[in-house]
Amino acid sequence: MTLSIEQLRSAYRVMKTIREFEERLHLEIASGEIPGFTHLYSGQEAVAAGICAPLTHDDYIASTHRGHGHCIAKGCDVAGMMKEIYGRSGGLCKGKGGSMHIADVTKGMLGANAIVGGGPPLAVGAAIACRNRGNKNVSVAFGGDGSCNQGTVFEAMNLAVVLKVPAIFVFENNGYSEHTGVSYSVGSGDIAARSRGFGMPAEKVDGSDFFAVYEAMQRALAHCRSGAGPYTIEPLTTRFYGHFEGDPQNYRAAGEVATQRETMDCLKRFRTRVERDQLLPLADLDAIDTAVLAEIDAAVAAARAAPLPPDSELTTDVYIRY
Amino acid sequence: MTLSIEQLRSAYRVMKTIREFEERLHLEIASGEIPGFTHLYSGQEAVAAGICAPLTHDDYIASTHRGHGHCIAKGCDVAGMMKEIYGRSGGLCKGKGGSMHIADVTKGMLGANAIVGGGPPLAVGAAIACRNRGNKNVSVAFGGDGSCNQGTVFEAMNLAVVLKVPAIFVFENNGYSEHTGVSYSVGSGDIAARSRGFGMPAEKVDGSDFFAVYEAMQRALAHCRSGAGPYTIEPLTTRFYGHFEGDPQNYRAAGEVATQRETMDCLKRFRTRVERDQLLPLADLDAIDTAVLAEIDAAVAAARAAPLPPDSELTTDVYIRY
Amino acid sequence: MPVITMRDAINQALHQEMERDPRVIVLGEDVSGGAGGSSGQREAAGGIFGLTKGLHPKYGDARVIDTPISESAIIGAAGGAALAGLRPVAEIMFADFVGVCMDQIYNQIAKFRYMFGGRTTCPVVIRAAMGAGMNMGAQHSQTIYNFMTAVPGLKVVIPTNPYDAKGLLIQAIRDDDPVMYFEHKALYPRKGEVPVEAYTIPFGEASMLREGEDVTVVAIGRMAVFAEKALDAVAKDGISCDLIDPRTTSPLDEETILESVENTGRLVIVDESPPRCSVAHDIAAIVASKGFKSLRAPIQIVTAPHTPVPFAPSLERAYVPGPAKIEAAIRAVLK
Amino acid sequence: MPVITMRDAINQALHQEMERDPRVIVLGEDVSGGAGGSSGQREAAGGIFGLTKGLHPKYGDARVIDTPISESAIIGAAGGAALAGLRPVAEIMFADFVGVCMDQIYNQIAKFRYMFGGRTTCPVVIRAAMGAGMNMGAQHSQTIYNFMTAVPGLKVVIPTNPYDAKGLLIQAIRDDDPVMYFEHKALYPRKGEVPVEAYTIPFGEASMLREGEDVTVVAIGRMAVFAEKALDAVAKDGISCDLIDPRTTSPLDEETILESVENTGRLVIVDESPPRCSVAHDIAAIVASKGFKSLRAPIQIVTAPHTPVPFAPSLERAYVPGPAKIEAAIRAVLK
Ligand SMILES: Cc1ncc(C[n+]2csc(CCOP(=O)(O)OP(=O)(O)O)c2C)c(N)n1
Ligand SMILES: Cc1ncc(C[n+]2csc(CCOP(=O)(O)OP(=O)(O)O)c2C)c(N)n1
Ligand SMILES: [Mg+2]
Ligand SMILES: [Mg+2]
Repeated sequence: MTLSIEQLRSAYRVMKTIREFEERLHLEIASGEIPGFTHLYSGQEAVAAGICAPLTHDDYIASTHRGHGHCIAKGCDVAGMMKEIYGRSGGLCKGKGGSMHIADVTKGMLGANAIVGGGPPLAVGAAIACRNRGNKNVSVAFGGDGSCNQGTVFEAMNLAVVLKVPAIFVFENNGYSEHTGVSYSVGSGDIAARSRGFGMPAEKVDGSDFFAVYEAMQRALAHCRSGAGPYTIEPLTTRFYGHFEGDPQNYRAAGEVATQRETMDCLKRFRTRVERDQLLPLADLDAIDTAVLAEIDAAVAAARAAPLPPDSELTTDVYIRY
Repeated sequence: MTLSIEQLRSAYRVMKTIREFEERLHLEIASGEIPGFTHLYSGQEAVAAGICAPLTHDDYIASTHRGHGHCIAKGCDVAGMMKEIYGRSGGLCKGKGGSMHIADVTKGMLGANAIVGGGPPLAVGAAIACRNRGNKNVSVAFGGDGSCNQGTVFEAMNLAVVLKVPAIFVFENNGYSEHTGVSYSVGSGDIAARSRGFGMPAEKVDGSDFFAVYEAMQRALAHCRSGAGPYTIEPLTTRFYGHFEGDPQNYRAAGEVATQRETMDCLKRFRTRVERDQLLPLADLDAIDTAVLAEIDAAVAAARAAPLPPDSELTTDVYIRY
Repeated sequence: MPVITMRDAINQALHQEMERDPRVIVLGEDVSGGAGGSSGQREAAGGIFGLTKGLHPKYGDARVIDTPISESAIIGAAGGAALAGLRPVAEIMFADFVGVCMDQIYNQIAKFRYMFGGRTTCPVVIRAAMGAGMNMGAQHSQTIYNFMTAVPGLKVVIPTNPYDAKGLLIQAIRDDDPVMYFEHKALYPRKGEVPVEAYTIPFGEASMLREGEDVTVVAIGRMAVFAEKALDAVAKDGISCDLIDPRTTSPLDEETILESVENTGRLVIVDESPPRCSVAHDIAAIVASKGFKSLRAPIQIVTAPHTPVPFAPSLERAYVPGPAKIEAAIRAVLK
Repeated sequence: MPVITMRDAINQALHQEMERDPRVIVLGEDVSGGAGGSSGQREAAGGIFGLTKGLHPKYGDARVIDTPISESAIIGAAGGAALAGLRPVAEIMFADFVGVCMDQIYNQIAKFRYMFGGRTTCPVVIRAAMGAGMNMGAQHSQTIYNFMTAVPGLKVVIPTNPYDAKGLLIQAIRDDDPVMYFEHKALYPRKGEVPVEAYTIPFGEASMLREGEDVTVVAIGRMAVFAEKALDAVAKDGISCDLIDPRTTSPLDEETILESVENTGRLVIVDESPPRCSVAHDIAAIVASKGFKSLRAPIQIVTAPHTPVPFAPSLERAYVPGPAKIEAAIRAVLK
């Protein structure tokens, strides 16, 4: 592996930013300040970070209902995201989208998506554009273990194989779709094998290990850029919170999350690895921790200070005439 | 194999009836007498016959746009079908359905379907009913090589595995979906393997050989009846005519159909096998040939003689009030 | 009579019908919940909004079926099970999701009876939570009952209170035609008197929530609740209105609407959907063609704007027609 | 000016736009055809109705994309490609098939611009063959433009002649919003004069096919053709009508309709769809609210019945509104 110091710092910063963004939202939601309902990405940070690390703004991602991590990893403005989640003016979507619809196409971020399975067909479309530009860029479809039972996702996979487009399907297997375990909802029990059935290489990877995800992504990129078509990565991961905020999670064994917070915390594991292999001075990580907390504080303060969108915004950004 | 003489006669009669039904339609359509557009099953008869031979009226099938063969094999009234295709009173659906919507639920025939991929979810639903009655009966989803790229079909397969219902997916691989070859439209090139990816056993079978299809169906039935869930059969077959009547078929190599009519004609192959293994006196087959021709003649005559449905039928069989 | 929420009224109807008729099954995502979970606890959910609570413990996996996220398979399976003799009640978690299973609804189950020449019926009920008002964004807040009202062969039910919710759901389950049953999320906690025993409310019979002289107000779904507030407001100025809740938009009780307009000569229609090809426009057209002679003023139509549902609380408030807009329309129609 | 069919006019528009703008791609089932076939011949189809003929030989696999039977992936891919800077023209072979890809149409591409705060557009054109009249049965004969007209964010085009077909399609491709472009199967062979060069027709401008005094007739799609016959018939009795073809139902040219009704005081609307939540009812509602003062008679609405499209020729003939029914409505509105 050949991650530069800058890349390592940046990877950690992305993961830490996601973590603190979500931890802070967890608190703010409990305080009742945030409208709607929100799905937190805590626990899965290494996936977004590892997949997006090698991408530029000319690469695309299509995201899910649990999209904050993908947005941050793909370079969306954190304050703009926070304002969006608060439903305020100055939000990335002017407050019209909300948590489940954050997008920034200028960054190659094609949108979170509140329809499970909505994103992968879109990602394949962007991959057609990449193919026609010579397979230098790629398009990533994020999805969960539950999402991959939606017919649209299978269609997208087959179409990507047929058209040999540089699409990377990332099925984040966090064990649950809402209140249902993956061993129930995926009949075969094996998401990656299903992708192989569609005719593309697929691998499972430790989704709490940034380095493992990053390496898998390197293999995926090499495959896609060679013009050989799509690739699947199935990161095995977990979510530290409920499906949405307020979920009592009685489908999970007592202590499951506590254990996973010990063993599957990508930040801890990154720090351990960095320390063991002396990749960076730990002080660098500490400095990032401090900077990130300040950034999140500032984002929340900016969101709170931002006004709600004026009623006049209701009928803009859409063709309207009647 | 343990097919009784009665079963053998019946199998041949089913195949011959389908063949003559379709050959006759081919002529009648050319003469302009039949409204709409029609997809002929000629060439695939052994599939419908082999799959449906062991089924009773308490077993279910969901069919496709190319449904005449399935209907006949499942015991639909041939004269009623013919009237339906002519759009006449007395048709199985009173003339309201047409070729692509022939159904007879009393026979366990849940309908031809003009939406590619429409049938398999329905078949899984009927399989739930079968499961709840103890897995004695089964439910068959027919589909083509093209249909199995429709998301609904994948969803149906996964759901059947999850619920462990006695559903049998029969993907009749006749090499083409409309003007496109299966090697293009199925990215992996392997339909049966895709089913395996979903977690069910799947086998390819010679779809021009009644005996081979029948035996595969026995294995599928044993699997389903044991409560182990769904099964896939992929019969390799061909269609002797175009996608619909009028298709110039310039996507097929010159002579392809002529060769296949020699090598892949299930009637010829059945007759050869019967002769070789002395399963039946050939005179029995000849007698069936004669009887079938008479039956088709009678069906066409009845259809021609039947009146068009009266306008008063337009607004019956549907809730209507405004 | 016990006073219960609309949520409980719907749950009660499901319990009573499953008890009465062993052919009734329930299927959908997390209608029980907990399958495959590490705690081993089933019925971790009982429906994401709690509507199917208590069913799985009583009727088990055979009749209360958790599914993967595969709406086409859910609706198709419901349709196939219905053809095979069961009476499925399928849940689409949010009505907005009909987009991923529309074919099974509109081309399959809605058409079987007619396409098959009346020789079969397809008694499926599809329950779906709908509506704006809780900042769920553009893909979780729509009403979309106009799509369904447009489809021949489907019946469309929109209850606005616990009593109607129970009686209409039991009717839906016993009905031989497929029924779309829309539950407004904001009305789940709404309370009202509900008889303990099972009862049905026939489809196509509007409910006259208020009687008056001056204006006919037709309000769909949650709009009926807001219309009551508007009626209270104008009552202070001596304006009295008929307030009609159609309860089912297909079949639609045209007679009640037309009769009322005959008396009042003035019509206000209130609908949470965007205007184009809405149920509001549909009813307006029916009156403009069949009740034209009664009309003494332009029909006032109050709908959401022709936009997706915005997320921001300020914008969503401006989006959903509220009592003030309804009141303004009532005053306008009297001008 | 050359006289060509509507089929050729559409084909010409596709050729000219692909030539002009390298970002334009075409995708769908058998838009070329022949991929994977044993003869090796590509463009075995050029679209099942021949609308995309000649494109694949010129622009190849990169820009003329045959797809498996996966409509959700087709529309989704078109949407994603549009976000990534292309201008896709997707083909849904029969409009009826929107059921299997409705989500991508109504929740995704239609909503992006608004949901994303106007920071992106999604310039997708979806072409689809629609309509009854050739005995294709209930799942291959629907119009369904009312579903699409109902969706904020989508534009809806329904050409009725070759000239409009070409100009509206070019406008659709150049438009930054997603456009549903409906082609009536029965109109493909319809002939008319079409300029050789590229031109656009703005959306939201109805075309006044005839001008008259007594009645305003608004006719959608193929109904405009039948309405001309009806107008010929009543002309013999000295009845003269405005005949308005809206050309686009979203945006809808309300002004032209309202102005005409102001002159005539009488309105007949003709629509091939079933009545409930139809475009016919939609237009009637608009006039009943905004043009009520002009109306001197009940609006006459001519639609198909509230049934699926029947297969039998006799029944389908009775289903589709024809010149006789339109004529009767014109006479009735004058009573
Ligand atoms: C079409 C559709 N069906 C159902 C839902 C409701 N829903 C939202 S998230 C979710 C579970 C998704 O599970 P998974 O894909 O594993 O993602 P995770 O939540 O674990 O990140 C469901 C059922 C939806 N949004 N869209
Ligand atoms: C949803 C949908 N998309 C497209 C079509 C048009 N269509 C009808 S049959 C067909 C090809 C089907 O191919 P296959 O499944 O192999 O069946 P075969 O015709 O070979 O029997 C297509 C594309 C359709 N009827 N429904
Ligand atoms: Mg998950
Ligand atoms: Mg085929």
